[in-house]
This record gives sequence, structure tokens and C-alpha cells, in this order.
Amino acid sequence: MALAIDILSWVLLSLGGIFVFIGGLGALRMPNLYTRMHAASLTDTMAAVLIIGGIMLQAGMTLATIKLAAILLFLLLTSPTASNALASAAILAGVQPEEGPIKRKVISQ
Amino acid sequence: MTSLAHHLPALQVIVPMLSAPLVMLLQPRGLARAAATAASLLAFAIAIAMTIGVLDGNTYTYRMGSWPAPYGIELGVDRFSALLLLIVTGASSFALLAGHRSVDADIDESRQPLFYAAWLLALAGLSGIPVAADAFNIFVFMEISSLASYVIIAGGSDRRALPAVFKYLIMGTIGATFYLIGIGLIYLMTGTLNLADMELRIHEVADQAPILVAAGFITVGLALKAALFPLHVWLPNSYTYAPNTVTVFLAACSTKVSLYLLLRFDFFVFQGNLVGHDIQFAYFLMPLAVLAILIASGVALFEQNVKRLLAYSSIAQVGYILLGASFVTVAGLTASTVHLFNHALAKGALFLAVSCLATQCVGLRLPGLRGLAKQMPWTSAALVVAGFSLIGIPGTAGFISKWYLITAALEHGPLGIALVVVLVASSLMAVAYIWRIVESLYFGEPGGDVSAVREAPLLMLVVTWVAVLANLYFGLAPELPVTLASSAAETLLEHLP
Amino acid sequence: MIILFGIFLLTLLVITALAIVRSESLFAAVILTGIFSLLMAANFFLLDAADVALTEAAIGAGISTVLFLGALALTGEHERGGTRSRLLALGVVTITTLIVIYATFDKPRLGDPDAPVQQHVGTWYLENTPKLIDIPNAVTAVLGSFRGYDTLGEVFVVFTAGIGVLFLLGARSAGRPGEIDPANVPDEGLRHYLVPRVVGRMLIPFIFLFGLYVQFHGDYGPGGGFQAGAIIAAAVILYALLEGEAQALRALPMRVLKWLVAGGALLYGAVGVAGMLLGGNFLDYSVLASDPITGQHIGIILIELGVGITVTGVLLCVFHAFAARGKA
Amino acid sequence: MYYAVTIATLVTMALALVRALLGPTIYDRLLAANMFGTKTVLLLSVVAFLYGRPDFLDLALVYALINFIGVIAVLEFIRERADSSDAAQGMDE
Amino acid sequence: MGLLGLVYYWAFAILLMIGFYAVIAKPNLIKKLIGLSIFQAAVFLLYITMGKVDGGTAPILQDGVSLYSTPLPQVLILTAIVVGISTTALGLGIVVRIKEEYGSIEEDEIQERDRQ
Repeated sequence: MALAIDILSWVLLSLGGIFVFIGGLGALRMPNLYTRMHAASLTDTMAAVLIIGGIMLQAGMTLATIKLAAILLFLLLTSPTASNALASAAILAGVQPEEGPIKRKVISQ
Repeated sequence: MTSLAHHLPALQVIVPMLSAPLVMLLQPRGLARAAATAASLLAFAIAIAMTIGVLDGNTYTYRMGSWPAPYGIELGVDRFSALLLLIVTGASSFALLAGHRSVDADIDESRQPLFYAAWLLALAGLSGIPVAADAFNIFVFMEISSLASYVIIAGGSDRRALPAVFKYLIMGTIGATFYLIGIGLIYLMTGTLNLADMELRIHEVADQAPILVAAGFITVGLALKAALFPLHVWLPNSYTYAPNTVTVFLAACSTKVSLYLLLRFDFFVFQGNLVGHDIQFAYFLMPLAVLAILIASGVALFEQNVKRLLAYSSIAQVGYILLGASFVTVAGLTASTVHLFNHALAKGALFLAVSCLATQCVGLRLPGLRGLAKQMPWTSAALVVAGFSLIGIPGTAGFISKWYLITAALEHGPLGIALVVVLVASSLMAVAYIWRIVESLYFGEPGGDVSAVREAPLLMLVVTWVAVLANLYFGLAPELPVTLASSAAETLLEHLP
Repeated sequence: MIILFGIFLLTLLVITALAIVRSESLFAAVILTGIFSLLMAANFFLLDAADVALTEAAIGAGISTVLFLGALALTGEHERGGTRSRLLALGVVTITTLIVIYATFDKPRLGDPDAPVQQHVGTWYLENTPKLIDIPNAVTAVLGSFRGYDTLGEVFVVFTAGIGVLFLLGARSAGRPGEIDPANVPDEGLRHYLVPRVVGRMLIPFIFLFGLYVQFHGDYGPGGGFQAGAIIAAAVILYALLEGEAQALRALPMRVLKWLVAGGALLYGAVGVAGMLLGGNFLDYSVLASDPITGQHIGIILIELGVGITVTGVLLCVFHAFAARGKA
Repeated sequence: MYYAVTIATLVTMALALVRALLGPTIYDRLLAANMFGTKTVLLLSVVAFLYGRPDFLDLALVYALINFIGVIAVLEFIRERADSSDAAQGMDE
Repeated sequence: MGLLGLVYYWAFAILLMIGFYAVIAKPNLIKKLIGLSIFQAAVFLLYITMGKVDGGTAPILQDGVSLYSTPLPQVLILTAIVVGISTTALGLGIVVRIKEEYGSIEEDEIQERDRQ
């Protein structure tokens, strides 16, 4: 049983690590603001769930787990909210998603 | 009564400090002013009590929170710090007593409680530094006094006060941060923050690079705060555009406290241990002091604004004080410590007289002062006598310190004679720039109609004249500052190897 | 391994700092300053300074960003660019840096248990905190009791800054009324953004609760008055951002805030004076109760409370002072 | 495994930092800053366990909270600026 | 380890340099304040670095742990951080007033306007 939990938690942690990295890559490499946001915010949430879930399994039933749950809850609430607010602010300000093939080079400025 | 005497060093700081929040909450401005003045006078009384105590041979130490010394924070008052406390609390009390006209003119009523609260904090910060015996505690109080000084300087109605104060804030913070780096490095090598403990423990590591670097950082940081030439650029504008009362207070004591700290660190903490300290003084500080004296006096010769003129003269006086210290002899240190006191008296009295002038004359430019002596005889006379003291005419306090400086310089052979020449030259320059004020007041033709000009309010005049008479008194009977200063000098030198 | 993480973070820190200095948009610089603070805090955490990391995060990344933004809203966000006296600056800076680097050669290496810092006073604190004060967090013990006088000074530094900003921004300048009437300020706050508003409102009570936890748990874990004050102030600032200044001012009027500012400082001072009246020295908490250790506990809780109140009050006063200046 | 997660987080922080430096719009920077914040939270949670001091998770909570407030503050700032001037085009370079 | 330990001190030196440069060379007043906070943050790093001990942990006493980093530098830096934010807040207040009075926050423009 303990082994199963260990394996499960390692799987979660490594998946989380991969998600984190993919998100970072996406935020860097995607061509425009909205796609970057897409990459960043989705992986953010997923990675947080996976990593904190993994740690929670390691921690077992302690005060730490409750704190971790609080952190997770907090992240789940605030992270998408911040992304949403960001996107709507960008749209209101008139930042246009670019269509078609990428015109600008990504790392131009 | 003994228990009260025991608490005096703590009370010196906490009376003004804890009065500040109370003053802030007092709404009618008269009440806030009265409370601030009362707190300041109480602090002055405590300083006098402690001075009497140290003259009787006591030294005060106080353990905050009753924790033993290197672990808790210790306070200590010896003769040197007592002298400083007298200057700080005295300047604050005189300025507050004389100042309500000037404050009313510059600051609207609703903001006055905040102003007086900040004033008290500046007072608490400035008196917290001489009392403290812990390096980091000094930093904290340095910051209280600096922040509070920025606030009260920025209260001036002239908009140019704002950039001036911003410059002061930047340079002051750099100075304080340098100081923080310095004590960080010392702490790194000794593991302690208590000054006395530091002196002992620094001995083992004195030849290591961090200590040398720390000495450099602390000296430069404090020199910034003390407006030592060429790090003085924040001072003239800050003093010029601050409300007049604030100038009286800060000009009399704020750079002095940093100088005190510089001397204290150099002699107590570093000197006994650091290789090449005499080089630091002879080749580094002494030339700077001479330059400060000559250049700042020279600039003062051509200034049109009275406050600015006196501010440059203050930079020159910092040079005098440092020059005395750079001899590293009893005579030299006595001279510079006496000058700390006497310059505070002279400059305080001068700026008090200037703030009397300011009640009638907007702008305080020399041409605007022409012919005011007839209308304001008492103010003008006060200005003249205080000016004499600044120049160092015999019979005034200024003479005493110049005399000691010259005696100390003469101990140094040919170099000393050259320095005496510098001193005489700069005194002549002081005669010239004070004369420019006197000339405008007494012999200038009024530019316009001056019949509406009245003498300053009675209370201001009385306070100004008390300060002026103090100049004369300490010129004729200089025992108090000289006793304190010479024993301060001896204690400073005791720490040399 | 962890030291490598630290060095990686330091590299990021230096890059961020360079970018901040080079950036011509002040707005971008402020955002980067937030990142800088987070990096700094992460570094502090790796160096075992949990309390400092907490403070740096709450104050550096949170409050100071908000304050900078508040000022930027009033001053404009573009730097005109260019540098002044570049050579002089480079000269001074290079000399300073060389001197500092010169000092590093004789330094005890990082983490050396025999370094003087670890020996003398530091050991004493670690050994005596359980005996004399009996709380687990040695940082709180030193902060609150052994060096309580510094902390008092620190509270008064914050207090000075608070009254300073009130004093400066209370001044009437051309065409600007000093105070705004909170009743008739129209639509403001993030009302257009429904989602943040709903979520934010939901979170505020929890943030408050967490602030109180940090305040009173400071004896046992990282935390204390400064951090709690910053967190609670942040909660109120969040409320003000979501619902508008006026709402926040209605909940906590300026008058109340001023009392908080003065009250916290006075509470701290009063604890010290109480020690004096009961026969100890200033800030001696041992005499506050019959048992010295209980006395220390009472003293530390009270002064931390004073710190928290003043910090909350000052930060909110400063925030409102900037905001009011913009709206008027 | 904690180490691997830490390294992944650190690398992502670096990537986010690059995005924050490149911009080009302020929203990109803000996005990067937000991402940076959540990564710091994760980093702290993991390192707290790496150090064996899970009581330091309080810190991570504070970071999450401060990060959120920071983003909201910046958005409010942008909105206010957009209200007061029409110069705001979202581009800052 | 020896060299790695020095890296922290050097990072302190470099950050100090960057902040100090911004304070001296940047004419924009807000940029100066930002530089000032970097400058101060560098000093915080110096203090915290010296408190760290190998294999130690944060000075929050716990059963079963015997080696702690020393608490004193952390206390000092807690104080210094708060002092830093106070200075920044006051500085920003002054900058806002300068902007209102002069219409600019660039040092040379302000000097120019004073000369008029």
C-alpha cells in the first residue's frame, strides 16, 4: 500500500514537472498573447494540481496536507481568475489575436 | 528619585517618541504645538539632568528589556553624548518656542499635528543616536531621524523644497545603506553589534579585508549624512527651502549627530585596531576638511539668499570640526567637540534671527533686506552678534573654538602654520559674508517702501536673544562645553593604542 | 544541490535587476520589481530565513508593487530615457564594487559553522530562547524581546513614513481639493470584470483569517506583526481594488486608520512603559506577570499586535493617500 | 523526485522571466509575472518538503495570495489609465 | 564549496552595483527609487547569506533538530526591509508632489524649471 502511494505520488510529481515545463515553453514560444496565455494558464492549473497532489500523498494525513489543500484551493481559484481578468483586460484594450500564419517573428523584441 | 535617574537614558528617547502619536491625534493646532513644545522641553530637561550627572562623574548605562549587554540593546551616556544631547534637545526646544509664526505661515492648520509629530520623531531619532550603544540600533534611529527630517523639510511652502528633499532622501538613504553594509561586514567578522563588544572583538581580525572595507563604508556613509565636502550637495537646498523653524533645528544639530557618530566609530571601534588610521586622518580627512572650509566659505561669499549663504557656511563649519579631529590629539579633539557645541549655538541663533526676518521679508534675498535695520533693530542686532560668534570675535562662543583650533594646529609645526593660515583666511571670508548681510540691513537703501515692516513678534525675539546671549555667555564663561569636550576628547583618545 | 538552486535563482535575480534598470517603461520595471522580490524571497527561503522570506514576499512583492503603481498612476509611466553623467556613475559604482569584492576574499565562507556570526551572540540566542522566553521561533524572540527596542524603532520608522505621506499628500495643490467625498465618487473598481470580483470577494474573508493566523502564530512559525499587518492591508487593498476606493473608505474611514496608526505605536510604547512602572527596565516584559516566562509571552503578543496594527494602518493610509490624489 | 520537480520549476521560472523581459505587450509581462508567482508557490511547497520543514507552507500560501493581489492591482491600474487617457494601446515599447 | 559560497557575496556585489548605478545615473525619479530598493535588497542578501549555516535549518526550534542558522541577521533584515519600504513610500509621496508642482519627474527638467 505504501509503495502504491509512493509510486502514485512520484507519477503525479513527474507529470507535474512535465506540465510545468511545457507551460513554460508554451509561454515562451507561442506566437501571440492569447495563445501564450492559453499555454500558461492551463498548464499552471494542471501542474499545480499534480504537484501539490503528489506532495500531499507524500505528506500523509498531517497538518501539512491541510495547508497544501488550502494552497491548492487558493491556486485553483486565483490562477484562472487572474488569467480571465488578464484576457478580458487585453481584449478591452484592443490587443488583437493575430490570424493566419505567424507574421512577426516571435522573439523579435 | 534614584530609580528615575536610572531610567533617564531611555526617557530621553521615549518621551519625544511616544509623544509623537499623541500629538498626531490632537486636532486643534494650538494643542499639538503646545504638546510638542512640552515634550521637547521635557527632553531638554532630561538632557540637562544627565549633563549634570556626567559632570559629577557618573556614566549612564541602561539595558533595554533588562537583557545583558551584547545580547540585548544597551544605552549609554557619557560626556561626549551628553554634549550632543544638549545640542539636539536645546535646538529643538528653542526652535519650537520661537517657531509657531513660521510654521503657521508655511503649513496649513489641518496638517500641523502631523508636522509636529514628525518634528518630535526627528527629535527622538536624533537623540536616540548619541544615547545608543549598539550599531544596528543606531541605524534604526538614524532612519527615524532622516525620514522625519525629510518630512519636516518638505513642509516648506516653496516648491523647490521638494526636489531638494528628494535629493536628500536619495543621498541620505545611500549613506544609511553604506553604514548598514559597514556594520554588516563588521558583524560578519566579529559576530556582535554592541559597540563596546565590537571594539574588543575587532582586535583579532583588524587586519582582514572586510574590516578595512567596513571602515571605509562607514566613514563614507556617515560623511554623506554629515554633509562632508564633497558629499554635501544635498545640504544647501534642503536648508534653504525648509520652513525657517526647521532650518533652525536641523542646522543646529543634524549634521552634528552624524559627525559625532563618525568620531565615535573612528575612535572607539576602529582606531585602536585599524592599521593606518593616522593615514586616514592625515591624508584623507584633513585635506577634505581644508577644502570644505575654503570652498564652502568661498561659495557663501557670492550667495544672494541669506539662508543659502548660511547653509554653505555650515558646510565650512563641518570642515572645522573635522579638521580639529584630524589632528588626533587632545587639543584637536577638544577643539572640534567645543566647536560642535559653539557652532550649534551660533548657527542656531543666526537662523533664529533669520526666521525673525522672514516674518517680514519674503524670499530672504540680500537685496530685499536693505534698510530693514531701522524697522527691526532687535532682530538686526541679534543677527550681528550671532554673526560675530560665527566669525569668532573675542567675547563670543565662536572665539573659544577658533582659539582651541588654532592652538591645536600650532602643535603641528609647519603644517600647523599653514592650517592656521587657512583658518584665518576662512575667518576673513566669514567676516566678508556676514558683512554682506550687515551691510544690506544697516546701510542699504530700501528698494521699496519699508514703513510697513514691523519688528518680529515678542516671543520670537525673546527666544532669539536668549540664544544670542548664550553665545556671549559661553564666550565669556566657556567652562561647561570645554569641560565636557576635553573629557570627551580624552575618552576618545583612550581608545587609541 | 540546494546551493545550486540558489545560484540559479541568483542568476535570474541579476538578470531581472539588469532588465529593471534598462527598461524604459516604468510600468514594466515595476512588474519586474515584483518578480525581483519573489526571487529574492525564494532565495531568502533557501538560506533558511523563513520569516524574512515571508516579509519580503508580503511587503516587497505585494505592497511595494501596489505603492509604485499608485504613484505611477499619478506621475506617468514612461521614462524619458537617457542617462546622466554616465561615466561618473560607472566610475563610482565600479570602485564601490571592487572594494566590496576585495572584502570577500577574507570572508568566512558561506555556511561555515565556525564563522563568528554563528558563534558569539547567535548561539546565545538559540540556547537561551527556550530557557528565557520559551517560544519555538527564535526570530520572534529576538525581534520581540531581546532586541525589542530596535523593533520599537522600526515601528516608529513605519509610523514616520505614514504621517510623512499623509502630511505631503494632504497638501492642497493647484486645483486639487484635499479630500474627496467618498459618497459621490461614481463607478470605479473592477466592476467590469465579473469573475475577479466574485472570486475576490469570496477570498477576502479568508485572507483576513490568514492574516490573523500569521499574526498570532508568529511565536510558533514564520510570521508576526509586520507580515500580518501587510497581509491584512493587502486584503483591504484587494477590497478597494475590486469595489472601489469609496467602499473601502466607508468600511475603514481615514479617521479610523489614523487611530490605528497611532494606536499600534502607542500600544507598543505602553507595554514598554508598563515594564518600567512595574519595576523593570523599559521593554522588560518579565515583570508583566508573576512568572517571567509568562510575562515574556504576554509582552511579545502585545507588541506584535501593536506592530500589526500600525503596519496595517500605515500601509492603508499610504495607499489611500495615493489613490485619493489621483481621483480628485 | 523532489529535485526533478524543483529543477523543472526553476527552468520554467527562467522561461517565464524571458517572456517577461521580451514583452512585447504589458499583458505578456503580466502573464509572465503571474506565471512566475505560481511557479514560486510550487517551488516553495516542494522545497519545504525537501528541507523537511512542512510548517513553512504558510509562506507558499502568502505568495499565492500576494501574487493574486498584484495581478489585480496591475489590472486596475491599466483600467484606470485606459479611462484617463486614450494613449493606452497595450503596447509599451 | 568555497568558491560557490563566494558566489553569493559576488551576487550581492553585482546587485549593489546595478542598484547604485540606477540611483546615480537615471534621471527619472521613480527609476531612482526602484534602483534604491535594489540597492537595499542587495544588502539584505549580504546579511541573510552570512547567517546561513551548512546543514542548518531555519531558526524555528523543533524537536530533533540541533543545527540552526543564526537568527540575528534575519531579525536585522526584517527591520531593514520595513525601513526600506518606509523610505520608498515616503520617496514616492515626494515624487507625486514634485510631479504636481513641476509637471515632470525627470531630474534635469525639474532643474531647468527651477532656473526659469
